[in-house]
Order: sequence, then structure tokens, then C-alpha cells
Amino acid sequence: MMKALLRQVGTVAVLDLSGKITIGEGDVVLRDKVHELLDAGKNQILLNMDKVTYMDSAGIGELVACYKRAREKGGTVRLLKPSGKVYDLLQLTKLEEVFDTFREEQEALKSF
Amino acid sequence: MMKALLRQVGTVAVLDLSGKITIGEGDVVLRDKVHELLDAGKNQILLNMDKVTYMDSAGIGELVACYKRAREKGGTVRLLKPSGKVYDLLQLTKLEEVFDTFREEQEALKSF
Amino acid sequence: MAAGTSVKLVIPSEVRLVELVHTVAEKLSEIVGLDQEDGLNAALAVREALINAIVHGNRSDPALDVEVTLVASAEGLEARVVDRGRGFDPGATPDPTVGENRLRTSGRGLLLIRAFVDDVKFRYLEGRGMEVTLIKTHRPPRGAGEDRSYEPVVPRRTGR
Amino acid sequence: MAAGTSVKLVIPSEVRLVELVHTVAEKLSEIVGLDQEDGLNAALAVREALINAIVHGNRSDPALDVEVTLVASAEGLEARVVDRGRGFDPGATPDPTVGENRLRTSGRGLLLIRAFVDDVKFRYLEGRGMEVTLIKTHRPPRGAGEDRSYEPVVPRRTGR
Ligand SMILES: Nc1ncnc2c1ncn2[C@@H]1O[C@H](COP(=O)(O)OP(=O)(O)O)[C@@H](O)[C@H]1O
Ligand SMILES: Nc1ncnc2c1ncn2[C@@H]1O[C@H](COP(=O)(O)OP(=O)(O)O)[C@@H](O)[C@H]1O
Repeated sequence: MMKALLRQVGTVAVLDLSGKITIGEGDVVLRDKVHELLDAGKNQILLNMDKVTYMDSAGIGELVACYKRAREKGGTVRLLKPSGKVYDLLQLTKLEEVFDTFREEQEALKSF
Repeated sequence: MMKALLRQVGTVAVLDLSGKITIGEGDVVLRDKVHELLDAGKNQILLNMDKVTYMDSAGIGELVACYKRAREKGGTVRLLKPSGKVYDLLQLTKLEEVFDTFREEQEALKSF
Repeated sequence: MAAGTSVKLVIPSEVRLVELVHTVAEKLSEIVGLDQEDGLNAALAVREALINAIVHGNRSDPALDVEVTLVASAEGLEARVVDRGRGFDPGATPDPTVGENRLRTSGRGLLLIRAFVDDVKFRYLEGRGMEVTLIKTHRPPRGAGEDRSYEPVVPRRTGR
Repeated sequence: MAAGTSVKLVIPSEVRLVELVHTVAEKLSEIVGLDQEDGLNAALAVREALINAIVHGNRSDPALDVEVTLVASAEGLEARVVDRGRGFDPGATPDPTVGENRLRTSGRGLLLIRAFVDDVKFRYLEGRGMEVTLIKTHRPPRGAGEDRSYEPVVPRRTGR
């Protein structure tokens, strides 16, 4: 099961994700967590992907859905440290062109 | 895969086992390790079962085979800290009546 | 047992595939909500029935398949293991827990199967092979009597 | 691909069973000797083909089954996924990597499948359903050219 732990750093909600983002499991957790944040008016979201092992197409689709929902609310979703398989998938799907992506947390936080 | 690490304590060869003792995997490791010991003239053998998660009937059969082989060579195989599923299995199969079994390593070592 | 989610696996008679079927049985046990211990017990029973089907039923001939059907339902897990062999009489196997039998290096599979599930049925399918059906039901909620599922078949301790 | 160890799984169209099949595909990849990355890639491709068979082919009707056959051989792993649906034209799906398509929340399964295995074949079986065949072969030993298996289908970076 994917885990998502929330840290609020200034105006930015950082979700430390770990595990895999896959159909019926991780994608649901991600959707619920981001919904919660947006409902609470927190629309500056940084997803820490460092400990995400992989995603399937449903998980990737949910990532995009979260991005779009945050944008609708005037916020955004950015990505921290996608690596290994996750990085490959962002490249393959060209989502690296959609998501602002950072290697360093400080830099990511400053970007909001 | 089951692991088996050897410690020689005085005259006793202690094998620290970890993982499961099952058909085609753990049972083969156990057989090979005990063969090695017996070939080297070490027939006082203590199997540390503390980190063995479970066994199937093939693994249990191999345990008995090792016992018999050691006895043939004038030695024996004793068990240290069988717990959880392994303990249940020894009870169920009545092998607790065959194997001398110990909760404490010091006590086990003294018994040889 | 009522209709449920049925997963069928067909494998050649190769012992190296036992682990894979064990894993599927364990995952399905989790899906039906068996707790971890019961799930391991169910998977161990499936494992033993499968090893028997491969080794005794099909004599480890990889050209002969074993069919494992796992049915996950509200009641628990049901597993059917069917081989291509000549069958056997499960009542005629020696008790591995008595006397010198305890020192035999085989003969404990059926004991484990019976201990780890709630019901076992053996049936010879004419022209097909042996069918062994295992049923693992949910335990009654903890508290009322703490019945460990294998208790009924563990004979009293007799000493050495 | 040459004859090998063939494992067949038949499951109802339930998404909660995808994980189970993924695990079997990964374990078989290990058995055929694919390295961890290739094993994960093969399993991810099987996962996507299976999700499509469940969701699009069988419209998530649990009464309709999906048959997954995994063949482990010296060359690698072959997977066939067969549903009960009306089939589709795999050439007619939009490219999810261009323009606004990148913001769609679906439509990436075939891209992943093509990226993660070495060969994909689509065939409609009259009166049966769609058959998707995936082939993952062993990589040539490291060193000579370091070809990451999905490279051929990753189009050049075009900027934003
Ligand atoms: N599927 C089967 N087909 C034929 N014979 C079987 C089958 N399962 C069990 N048997 C017989 O029952 C005996 C007892 O089986 P078991 O208790 O599992 O112990 P083991 O397999 O170690 O011999 C076997 O030795 C075999 O003769
Ligand atoms: N097994 C199938 N049966 C019918 N249609 C399919 C099947 N697999 C894929 N398709 C069609 O191809 C389209 C693209 O599939 P895919 O790239 O996997 O993305 P997604 O499944 O997210 O839509 C699907 O939307 C569907 O219309």
C-alpha cells in the first residue's frame, strides 16, 4: 500500500509518498489526500516522489488529475525527486514537460 | 531464500538459519550445509531456528534427514529457539519428541 | 461454499512453481480477509496438496499439468487441486506422528493439510486424476474459546 | 518463442486481482532469469494489458473472465492476455505524449506496454475476444551499447 505523509512547510503542503502508485490502491490514496488538501484550501502542493517505486498508467493518470484539480483552484502540483522507474515514466509519457520537477527540496519550496 | 550462517562455538557448530525451509530452496541449503559440516567431521550441530519463518513437509523431512545423518556419524542435531509456526509444526508432527530443543543458547551449548 | 471470485492456475508439474502458487493463495487469503496466520496456514495447505499433485500424482512429469482453482468468497477460501494421476486412498497412509514413523523423511503432507484448513475432501475424477479440495473458513471472532484451527488434529502429547 | 514453462491464469474481471497477476509475472521473470529491471518492466506491461482487458475488453463485468498465459523459456517471457470483448484497433489510439493529450488522465497504457517489452502483437480472436501478446527477451549482456529496452519508442525531446 502506498503511504502519504503530510508536512506543511510555510504555504506549501509537502506529501511524502512511499510505495507504488497503482490502480485501486496508491491512486486512491493519492486522490483522497490531494482532495483533502484542496478542500482545506491548500493548493500549493509538492509531491515528494523519492520513495515511490513505480506507477502504472492509472497512477500516472491520477497524478495528472491532481495537477489539473490544483490548477483549477488556482494552485499547482510540483514534483520532488522522481527517480528510477518514476523518472523513466515521466520521461516516457512526456509529463516531465508538464510538471515542474526538482532535485532539491529547498529549491522546490522556493519555487512556489 | 533461506540463509544459513555458521558459528563454531567450542565443539558445537551453530547454524543460524533465517527464512523458510521449503521444497527446492531452503531444504537444499540445509542439506548442503549439514553435509559440509559432517564431511568436515563436525557432527555436534545446533540449528538456530529463531529466524525461520516456516517450513513445509519437504523442509521438515530434511530436518529429520539431517538428524539421522548426524546420528549415523555419532553426533546429533539439536534445535534452538523454534518459535511461531516452526514451533507449531514441531508439535504437530511430534518431532518435539525427537529433537532436543532449547530456549537458551548457553543451555543448548552445554548439552553437547 | 457460495460463489465467489475464482482464480484458476494451470501449471506444468515443476516444483519450482510451487512458490508462485503459494504466493497467489496467500494474496487471495488476504483479499478474502483471512488474518495473516490463517492466510499462511491456507497457503501451506495448498502448497502441500500441490506438491503431492506434482510429485505423486503426476510423478514430476512436466508434460502433465496441475490445475489449481482458488475461490475467494465471503466465507473464506476454497482451493481445488487436480492432477493427472491414478489417485490414492488418503485413509491408507501411515500416521507420521507415531513411533519410528516420526523418523521418516517424508509422509507429513496430509497431516499438515488436515491441520491447516477446516475441511479436506478427496475425490478421484475418472479419466482425469485426483482432486483435493481444501476449505478455509473465517475464524469466529477472537475471545470465544480461542480455537487454533489445527487443534482438533493435534493428538495429546504422549511423551517420548 | 520456443516451448517453455507455461503458467495459465484465469480470473474474473476484477481490478483487485491485477496485483496478483503482476506478482506472478514478476516471479516468472525471475525464474527465466530476467534481471530485476526487466522483470518489473515485463510485469508492468502485463499489468497494463490486463487492466485494458478487464476495463475495456470486458467492461469490468466480473462474469467475464480474462485468460493470462505466461510462458517462461530460455529466450525470456511471453505473455498472452485474452479478454471477451469486441476488440479494438491499436493503431487508432491517440498519442498521449503530444500537446494537450499530455493532460489527459488516461490513454497511456499502450504506450507503457510498447515501451516495456520487446514486441507486442494484437489479434482479434473471432467469437472470443482480443488477444494481446507481449514478448520480453533477455537483454544482450551489458556493455555493448547499453540499450535500455524502451529507447526505440521514446520520441525525441521536443521542449515545452
Ligand atoms: N495427489 C496424489 N496422488 C497420488 N498419491 C498421493 C497424492 N497425494 C498423496 N499421495 C500418497 O499419499 C502419501 C502420503 O502423502 P503425504 O502425507 O503428503 O506425504 P509425502 O508426500 O511426504 O509422502 C504419499 O506418499 C503418496 O503415496
Ligand atoms: N483489450 C481492449 N479491448 C478493447 N479496447 C481496448 C483494449 N485495450 C485498449 N483498448 C482501447 O485502447 C484505448 C487506449 O488504451 P490505453 O493506451 O491502454 O489507455 P487507457 O486504457 O488509459 O484508455 C482505450 O481507451 C480503449 O479504447
